[in-house]
Amino acid sequence: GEGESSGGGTLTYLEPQTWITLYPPQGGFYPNGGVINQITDRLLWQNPETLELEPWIAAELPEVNADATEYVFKLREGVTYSDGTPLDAENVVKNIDLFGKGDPDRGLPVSEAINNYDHGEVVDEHTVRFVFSAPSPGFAQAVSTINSGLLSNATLDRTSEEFGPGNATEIIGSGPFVIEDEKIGSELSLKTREDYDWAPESREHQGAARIDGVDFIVASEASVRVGTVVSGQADVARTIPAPDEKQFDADGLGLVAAATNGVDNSLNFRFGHPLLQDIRVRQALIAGIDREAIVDTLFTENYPLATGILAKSARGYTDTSSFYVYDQDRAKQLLDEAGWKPGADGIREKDGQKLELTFNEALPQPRSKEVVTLIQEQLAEIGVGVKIFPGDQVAQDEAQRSLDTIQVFHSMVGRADFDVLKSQLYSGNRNALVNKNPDTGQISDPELDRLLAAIASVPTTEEREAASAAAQQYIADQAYVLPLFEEPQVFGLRDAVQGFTTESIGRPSFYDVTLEG
Amino acid sequence: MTPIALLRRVGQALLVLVLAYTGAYILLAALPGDAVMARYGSPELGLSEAQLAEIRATYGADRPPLVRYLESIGAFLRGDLGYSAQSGAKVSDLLAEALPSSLALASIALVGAVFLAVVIAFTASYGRGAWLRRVFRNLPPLFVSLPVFWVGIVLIQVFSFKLGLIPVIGASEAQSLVLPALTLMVPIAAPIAQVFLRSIDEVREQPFVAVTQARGASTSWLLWRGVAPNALLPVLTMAGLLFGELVGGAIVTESVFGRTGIGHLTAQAVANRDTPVLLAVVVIATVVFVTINLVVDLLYPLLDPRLRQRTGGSRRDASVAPTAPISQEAAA
Amino acid sequence: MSAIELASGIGASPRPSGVRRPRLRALGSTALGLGTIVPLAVLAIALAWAVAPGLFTSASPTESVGAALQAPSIEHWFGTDSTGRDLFARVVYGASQSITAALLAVGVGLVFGLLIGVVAGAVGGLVDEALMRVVDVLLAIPTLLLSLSVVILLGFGTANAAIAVGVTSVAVFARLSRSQVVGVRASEYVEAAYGSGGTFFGVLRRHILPNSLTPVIALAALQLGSAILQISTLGFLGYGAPPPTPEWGLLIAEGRNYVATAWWITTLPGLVVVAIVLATNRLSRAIGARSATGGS
Amino acid sequence: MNASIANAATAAVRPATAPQAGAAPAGGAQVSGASPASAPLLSIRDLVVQYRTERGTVDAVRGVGFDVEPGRVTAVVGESGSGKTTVAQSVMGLLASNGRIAGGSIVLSERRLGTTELVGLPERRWQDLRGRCIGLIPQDPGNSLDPVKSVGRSISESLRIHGRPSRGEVRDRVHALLEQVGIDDPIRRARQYPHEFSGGMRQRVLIAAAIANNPELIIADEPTSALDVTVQRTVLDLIDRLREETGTGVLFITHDLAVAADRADTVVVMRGGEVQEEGPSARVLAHPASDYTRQLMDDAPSFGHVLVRERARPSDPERAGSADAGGATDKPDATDEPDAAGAAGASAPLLEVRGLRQRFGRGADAFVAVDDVSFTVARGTTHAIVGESGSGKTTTGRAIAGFAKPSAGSIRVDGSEITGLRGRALREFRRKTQLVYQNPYGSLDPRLSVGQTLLEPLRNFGIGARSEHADRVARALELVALPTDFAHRRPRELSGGQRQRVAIARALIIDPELVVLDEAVSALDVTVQAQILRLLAELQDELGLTYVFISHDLAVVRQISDTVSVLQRGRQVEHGETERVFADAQHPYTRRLIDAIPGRSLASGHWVI
Ligand SMILES: Nc1ncnc2c1ncn2[C@@H]1O[C@H](COP(=O)(O)OP(=O)(O)OP(=O)(O)O)[C@@H](O)[C@H]1O
Ligand SMILES: Nc1ncnc2c1ncn2[C@@H]1O[C@H](COP(=O)(O)OP(=O)(O)OP(=O)(O)O)[C@@H](O)[C@H]1O
Ligand SMILES: [Mg+2]
Ligand SMILES: [Mg+2]
Repeated sequence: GEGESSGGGTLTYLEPQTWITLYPPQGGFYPNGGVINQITDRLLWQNPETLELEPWIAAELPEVNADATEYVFKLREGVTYSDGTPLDAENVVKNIDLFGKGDPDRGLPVSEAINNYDHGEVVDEHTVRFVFSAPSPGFAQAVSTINSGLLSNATLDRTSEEFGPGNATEIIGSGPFVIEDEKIGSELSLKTREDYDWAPESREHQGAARIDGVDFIVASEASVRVGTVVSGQADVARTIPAPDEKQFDADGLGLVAAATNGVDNSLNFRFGHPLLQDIRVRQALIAGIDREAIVDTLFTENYPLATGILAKSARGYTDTSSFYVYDQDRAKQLLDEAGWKPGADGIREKDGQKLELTFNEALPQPRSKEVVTLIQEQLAEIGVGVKIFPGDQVAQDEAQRSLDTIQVFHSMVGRADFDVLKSQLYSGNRNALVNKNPDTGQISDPELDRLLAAIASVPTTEEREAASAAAQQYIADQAYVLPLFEEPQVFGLRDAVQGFTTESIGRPSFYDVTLEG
Repeated sequence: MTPIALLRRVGQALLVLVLAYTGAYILLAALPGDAVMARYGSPELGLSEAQLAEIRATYGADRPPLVRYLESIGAFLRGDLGYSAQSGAKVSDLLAEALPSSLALASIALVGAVFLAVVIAFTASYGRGAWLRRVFRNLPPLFVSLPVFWVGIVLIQVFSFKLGLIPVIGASEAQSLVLPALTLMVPIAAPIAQVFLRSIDEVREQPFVAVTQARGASTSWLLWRGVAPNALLPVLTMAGLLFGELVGGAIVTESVFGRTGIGHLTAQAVANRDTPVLLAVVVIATVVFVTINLVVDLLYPLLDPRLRQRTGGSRRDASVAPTAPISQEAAA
Repeated sequence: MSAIELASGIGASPRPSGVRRPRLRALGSTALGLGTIVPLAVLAIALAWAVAPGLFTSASPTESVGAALQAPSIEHWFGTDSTGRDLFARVVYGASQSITAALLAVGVGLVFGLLIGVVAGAVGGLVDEALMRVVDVLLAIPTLLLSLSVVILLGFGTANAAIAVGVTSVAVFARLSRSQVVGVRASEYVEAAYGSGGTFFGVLRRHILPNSLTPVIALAALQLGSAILQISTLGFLGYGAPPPTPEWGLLIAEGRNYVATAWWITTLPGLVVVAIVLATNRLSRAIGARSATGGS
Repeated sequence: MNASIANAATAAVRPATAPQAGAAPAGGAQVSGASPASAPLLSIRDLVVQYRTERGTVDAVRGVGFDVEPGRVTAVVGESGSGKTTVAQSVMGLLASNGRIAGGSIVLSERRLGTTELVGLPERRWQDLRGRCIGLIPQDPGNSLDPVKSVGRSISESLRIHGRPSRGEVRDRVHALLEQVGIDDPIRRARQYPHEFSGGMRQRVLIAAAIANNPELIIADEPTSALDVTVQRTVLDLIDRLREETGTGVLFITHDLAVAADRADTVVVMRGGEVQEEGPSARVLAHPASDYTRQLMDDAPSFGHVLVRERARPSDPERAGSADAGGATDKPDATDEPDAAGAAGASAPLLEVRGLRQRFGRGADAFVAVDDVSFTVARGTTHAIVGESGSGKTTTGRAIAGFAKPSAGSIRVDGSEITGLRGRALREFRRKTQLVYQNPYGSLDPRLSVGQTLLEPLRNFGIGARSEHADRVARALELVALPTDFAHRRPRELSGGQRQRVAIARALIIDPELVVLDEAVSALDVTVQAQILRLLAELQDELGLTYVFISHDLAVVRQISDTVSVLQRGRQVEHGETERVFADAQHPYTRRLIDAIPGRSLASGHWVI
């Protein structure tokens, strides 16, 4: 019902990892984003079902000029932060200025989602204008993501350290929940903000959240997360491993597999590396990998086989599934053609060099090591050697930047905008294909970069769609990427939890939730 | 202990502290990646090389390691533990959160482990029936080969999920300690039990035990008032060395049970190349380690009157006190 | 981790027999049958696995044989793992890796620990002080950090992980052997050996070392099990054996997520390790008892 | 306490045994106020005890039977391994876990409970009997007290086990007991720990603990073999008095015939698990019926002359140990010097100790173990060092053998100073001088076989060709009368006497000139002891060896040494020619030592047949 709240009980939510900062541009890290999503509002609301943008703190959709270099937002009135300060134009400009430019002096990085940002202007108390140095068609979507969660003025003055653990209760947003208590590294208590009254219009529920609050609890062991929910000690848990999903078939339990609406979980073949320069080798790898077998063995129906580089529900999705047909014979033939002959140990050789590739282990991705292990087994059959780069997260992050250490990069990105493709592959962003060699600065395939850049520089949706499709087609043609499956965020929950939703890339939202029984 | 001996010990402790600090610093620097990488390098942030370099410069991560090392020592001496490179949280806050919980866990686990070890050792040496004794004799090696995480998960599965006796989530402070303490007890009890068992084996062959028996002592009298007090010294030595075990076991235990604590902090700090946190942990660990061993040393003479007056055991004492020299030496 | 155990242990110092009370063990040795043969058999099987795994299983350790996470059955004794490989085959084929690694880990700890401990104990004085402070430092630095750094300095792989684990046990071995050496050094037969014209090294080699070793060896036997587990921790953090190499520790560690749904994945390989640790421990105890009674 | 009643009774009861103890008539009637004459306190019949071992069953005791009367002492004597301790353990119900009473009966006729068959008694009833009815005085005072318990607590243990007396009662009783066993200042002493007590005091503490509940039977298992004569005598007197005062029966186990002769009413001679001879001690010792008893008597230094060795001939000044001139000036009153001038003039002595001083510890803890000891030993003679436990004998011996650097003084061997030798020079010196340790067990590496142990000095000093080594080892074993095949045994497989012989062989194998023998025979039973003493004498005759012989047994010293130093608390109170010192001791301490030698009654013909 409208306006009423409270008396709904406190929900217990289990996270596998500890959050490390509440600075919104760093909300891409799931545990961070999971918290930020509860305590901040954004200018726009991206409907997770339709992925359409709708007004939220902005009273209406922005006015955008023709080349998408100027955005004007009208703000809703009467919105306040939980410390009582108003959410006004000046504050919004201050927010987006920080997110768009970052502040290295305070250790605050720029937001990945905002491109070509120049400056913001206060037009009047409730109107703001943002100006870009070049077209920035993704900006409207960018201000709908948690990376652009709005913060009070005082909060914006904080340094990177002051966004870290130990400061949670002082991070002030305008969202439906307020951080009330923090146990560093293990627990965060969120309390419902009673006077909250500016939910996006399309949400069926308005006013304050229906539950009293949420307890975020860190439980890194998967079996513990599963067991606590199954035994009724907790209400919701994130990241339910695929093999445990069947436990949630039981009465009173359920699963929510939230789509992440971005680049699928895929293998990026770094074509700059001598071993992968030949397209026939890349095609052979694709033909030699039985994606279906992998998904069947390791995952469930919540992990649909990828049919394109982007998820079906992602913006700009194009079906390129015909490129990913499993055909061992073809794979062998391609390798033969490329001059790779089986060696003594079964691994192919050419000019004394072995066809042996190093994969990374994508620690944040589900069962990455097992995925790569199965691929290792499959590729061995066509005479390709696979190694897995050893090491923990930091070591993996460091290694993946270089062509010499990682030749096949396993990863995914969730973000419900056309930009996501560019984000992942463009040489100036994540550079997943190492199109730009960080050591030499040389760009191997300028055409790819051009196609990707187009997605972020053409202003209209239709144009962007076309640009994205062109890029996807090109990538598929070139056999640069083998998408494996659409990666969901799988939440396990008790049936008593009703109204559990996620935002557009799978961060939980507790605003609508009610607890029964 | 004379003032000079005390000074000497403090000097040694300081030396160990400095060496451990430096060692930890060097080792951490040897791991791939650095703190900036750990914090900003994740692909999820999508930062480009240039942006990373900028942040690196802000944090001074591009300066020579020696300079940073010296600065960190300076800051430590001022009592400034700095900020976590990973999360930016105050190291002192992190410690304030982690220490009490770790101490509670460790001390309960230690007490429990000693109790368990005593039960094992006594049953293994004086239990009814050869069969029972044999089974208990094999418990310490069994415990050593049980993975800590396995013990933890099984305990949770059984006591919390299946039997519903103790909630894992939302438990009271006391409840939340039970299972982790039980888990941690296993790897700690094993070596204590083993040493205690061997020690009892040795003591019970001493003539005085037979003499006590000849005075009409019952088995329990013999055990508690005769054998046990004599068998305690090597156990005490063990306790001093067990410290590492306690921290190591805590890493896994705390992660299984989702507790904050020094073990968890250590693992995180290593994983994130979080030098300030790790150095603080090392300093605390070293201080505790040195203190424990000092306490152990001071306890020896309380437990064994033969060690009361002398500073160095004479050749002769070795034959009089078969259990003493080992403990003395190990503690030196 | 583990076991300084035996700190005072097994090599019970010979003692004049005032009141003669035979060891219980001597009694048990009439039952030498089971007490020694079973452990011997366990170790023999493990070694056979390591040497000729193909004789014990027809399945391949690195290829999927069917659905993942199957329960134990006649076909797959230990069931299948999370990628559908035969777990028993992986355990059998893992033997050579794991046993070598465990031996290597214990070997490193033993050799360097002994070296430090014996030099400290035998030379005494300042050298002793200095070495023992080094040992203190080794004990004070978190083992995780120590072993990770060692792995990274040496490069990845099982062997290096084993060495890293070995390094963490150096301190414990050093302390134990030092305390033993100090005790033995003070004994009259060592003095008598000098009296018979022995030189420092001669006496060290002929008398001090052999008489200090028993408890150290016993510790080593116990350490074998924890070494496998520790290597698994490194493996779990991504610093161990590269896939698809089967390695016991890793098998155990990777199965942790399935304790509730597929308990056998962790438990069965775990039991293999337990059996081997118990067996070595038993044997080392038997050896200890034997050499303590003069090895007649 | 019923001590006074018992005391009154015993004056009449006790038969004559030791003349110095009292003058009761010989062969007095066996009367006892406590139990009828027909029922002895303890009666052992046909006792068979077996031990299960790896090599099968060992019959340690085969059909042994004897009685212990109330108020009387029954002594069990016999060689090592003859089953004495096994019998005692059977009576206590404390056989080793592999031991089993295979036959016979042990009956205890006790005041309160009447007659009890002890064989097969359930453990609960045993716990009641032990410590209350039967008290045990164990063999080895060194290890028989709980080192971490105060002496008072050890004594009160049997009180606390049997009944729950109040704190005050316990304390009073402990103090009374300590006083009774002759320990001064019982209040302070009760709070001390065993390591703060001397061996004799510890033994007395054990006696106090054994009698705390006024047991009717005391089993004393070699209570004095580790003690020096003075302490030994105190302890034996104490047991005697106790018996007299309370009418307690005593089962007394010893290998020392002299002690048995002095103290026992009945003697049981055991060998190989069987009783060889049994009867009133007067009869058995005066007219031994079995050959074995006779041999025992012959081997006992107190009775027979073990040695067929010539005393140092006074006419030959080179062989006569001579007092040292320096020592004489230091302590003119302590020694009188028979022929100092003659000796000094004749030839340089092999060993010359001058002003030896050894301090242990530093600062306030410092303790002077040897204080200004001087003597000389001529080549080919034996010099004995005697004195009570802790008087500094071993310390002196170790300094002479080069194992300890004295704090002050000089030691010259063959004219060259040996204190402060290091490295090569020290090893060279050790070729000439060897030490046989007090404890043969500890001085043999348990891991090496006898052969390896004996080979070691040969190899180290490069003596003889490799091919000769085996021969030499065999010869050395022969020399100490051990079978050659013992070369393969390890120390654990040897009896105490055999170990001692190995240690001696190791010292002799390199043909040293000077051998320091530290209590080399004290731990052995008389037969073995005699064997070794004979061996040493022979070697001296053949090879001209020089011995420094450390002992607390004056009977032995008297027979084998030419000269003697008497140490008391680190000081040399008397020294000179052995005969002279024994005949005409100057220092009261020396006289006390000589008086305490057991068996004098028999040897000096006081024994009434
Ligand atoms: N626990 C045992 N197991 C096997 N044999 C034993 C055991 N105890 C004693 N024996 C053997 O039994 C025999 C008698 O031993 P016991 O200790 O009674 O001799 P003893 O007369 O007291 O000798 P000693 O004078 O050396 O004390 C010996 O041959 C000994 O080797
Ligand atoms: N290394 C040492 N450190 C300290 N005190 C010692 C040391 N060695 C001997 N003492 C002490 O010196 C004194 C003399 O000891 P020593 O061994 O020479 O006596 P002993 O005459 O041989 O006695 P016993 O007859 O008991 O063998 C004793 O009080 C002893 O405790
Ligand atoms: Mg005996
Ligand atoms: Mg001595």
